Amino acid sequence: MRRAVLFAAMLAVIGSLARASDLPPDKQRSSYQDMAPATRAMQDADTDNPAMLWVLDGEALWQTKAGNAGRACADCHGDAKQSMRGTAARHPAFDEKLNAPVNLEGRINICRTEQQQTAPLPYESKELLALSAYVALQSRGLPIESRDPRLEPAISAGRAEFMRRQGQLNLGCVHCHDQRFGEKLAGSTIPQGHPNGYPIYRLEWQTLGSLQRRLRNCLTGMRADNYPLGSPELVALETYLMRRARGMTVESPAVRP
Amino acid sequence: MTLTCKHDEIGAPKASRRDALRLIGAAAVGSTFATLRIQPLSASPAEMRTALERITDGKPVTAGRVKLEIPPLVENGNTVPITVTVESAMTAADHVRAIHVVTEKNPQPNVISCRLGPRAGRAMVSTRCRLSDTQNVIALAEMSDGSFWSDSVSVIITLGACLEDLI
Amino acid sequence: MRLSVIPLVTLILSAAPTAMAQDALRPYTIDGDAISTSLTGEDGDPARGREIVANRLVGLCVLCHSGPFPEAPLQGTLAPDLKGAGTRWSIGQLRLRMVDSSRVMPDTIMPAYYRIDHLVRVAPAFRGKPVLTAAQIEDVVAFLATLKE
Amino acid sequence: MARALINIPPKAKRGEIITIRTLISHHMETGFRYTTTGTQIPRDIITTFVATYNGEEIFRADLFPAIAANPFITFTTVATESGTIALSWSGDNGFAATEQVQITVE
Repeated sequence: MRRAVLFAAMLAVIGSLARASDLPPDKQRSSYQDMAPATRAMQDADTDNPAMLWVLDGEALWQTKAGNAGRACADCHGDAKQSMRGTAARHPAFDEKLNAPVNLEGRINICRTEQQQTAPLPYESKELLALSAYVALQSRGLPIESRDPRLEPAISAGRAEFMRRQGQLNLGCVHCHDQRFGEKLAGSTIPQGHPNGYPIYRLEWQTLGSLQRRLRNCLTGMRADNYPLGSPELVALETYLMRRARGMTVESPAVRP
Repeated sequence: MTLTCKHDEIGAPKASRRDALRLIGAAAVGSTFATLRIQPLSASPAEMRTALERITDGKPVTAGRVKLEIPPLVENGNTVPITVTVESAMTAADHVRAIHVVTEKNPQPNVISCRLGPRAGRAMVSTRCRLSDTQNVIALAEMSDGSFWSDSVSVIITLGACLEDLI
Repeated sequence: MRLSVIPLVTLILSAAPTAMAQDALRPYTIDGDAISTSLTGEDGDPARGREIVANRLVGLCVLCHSGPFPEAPLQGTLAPDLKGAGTRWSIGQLRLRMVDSSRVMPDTIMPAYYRIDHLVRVAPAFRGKPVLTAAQIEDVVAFLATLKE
Repeated sequence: MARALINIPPKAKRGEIITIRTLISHHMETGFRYTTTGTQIPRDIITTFVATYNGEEIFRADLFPAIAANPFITFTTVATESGTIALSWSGDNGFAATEQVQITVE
């Protein structure tokens, strides 16, 4: 057992060394640091952050019994403040049954279908955003983790997606977010594109949204064929982004322009 | 500090999810009123003047005593923080009666009109507004003596470069 | 139901016709680092070209480039300033850089404005279409050639 | 379902100027927008916000479509006596929401 852990740790170290050329951890920068003072202020105070309206909904949903099982999240998990601490910081996480990584929204829906025995919540629905915001809040201030060696295939796939040119404009994520962050795309400062604040209250959207919604924005901008919400490609991209952001502080639910 | 929450039923018919997403897409073209490019509609500076005259009833407005705080370069016109403060003793005899905010190019010039009085202690209001374009924003204060004072700020709106697809 | 906002807006905002999928690209010949002959056989209109360049939803140029066209606010800093482009490059050189800048700079992030092959996962609304039509490219080239200083 | 976030200090000294911060969930549909098929989306906004302190009105605001979704309003009042500060929002399509917060003034 101890040897297995050691081996896993070695794999993780090798993995991180192999990717040292991508975005070195000492260059990591949360887009919070590039936001206008007024936008930061909106994130800094919970009573100013509109995302907290969804957190309140999520907190209520956590206690609400649902499905044929008649169970609430709290019936299995108890107080989210303890049980969900760090959960969002290590998702997407590897799911043994599916033999694939599952993001936070996917994890919530697995609980819904298997434990509560009810229908999964649609992506970007108020309920799913509310629950993911509430769960993600419990990781606020914690460092992003990406250690599970079983995630490596998804990380590689996500990395390939990040690097490859696509769409009519023939751009890769890498061109803006690894190579040109800090520059201006029209009037906007290009961020490094980290997943450390999701779900985010985006001023442009005037609502809360998931990382996958944001990824789809970029793909649309590149005039690329979009991946459906919840698709394995987007989960792989999320898994890579979490590896790329490892060690960064979770800000969820963050405010972004 | 208290943090309260409550449920209330909205009597409004809910827009279908598809409609909602269409809106999102439309909004993401650059600003809240982006679809106005398709159906052109925006207030002109003349309409703003009319809106101001309606508020002041034609009384003169003097620049001063009012401070309108808006970041000069706004990251997104859909949610723009604004704060208006007015120099006033806020006593029964001398106070601010109302604070108004109007814009030059939004489809409708009015943003907010607040009524306050000596019980406010200080003449200060903050909110978040939508600005359809780079433009002037004017804050207007009506004093208890019937005089009007104002401040004006020119705001540059950054437009999102990446558009959002519809689902 | 997967309507995209972009083609709609592009259609509405662009005065010039949008390339249709059935239009095959017009053939052109590359001489060195230039395309010396007009793609349409005619000279472009610099005034129309200026409108395309300044319109962030049509030409896209100002997303990355800055330049001496103050009517386009909030210009990008990802690519060289277009000021003096007409002095630095000949019309033929500008034309090739618009048509497919990767011919002269393989690692460029500038999209090929008149190429439909060797692209991956293009959104259905844009599939088989160049970013700009031949006529639009000639207009842009004619405008860029006027940027002498 | 509308949710509100309200920030009022639970205790204040008599005569102290306190800041009241409010945030309520509402999409604030402007009425100026159209769907991609050209249908106008009807206006659905909060039009009025009223604050009372032990029944007496202390602040009122008329909101227009230019107020961003999930309206945020901050204002001040003098803490005069212990009691209830009530905040209410009303608007199109019969929208109505009320919140009450107790304050102790010493």
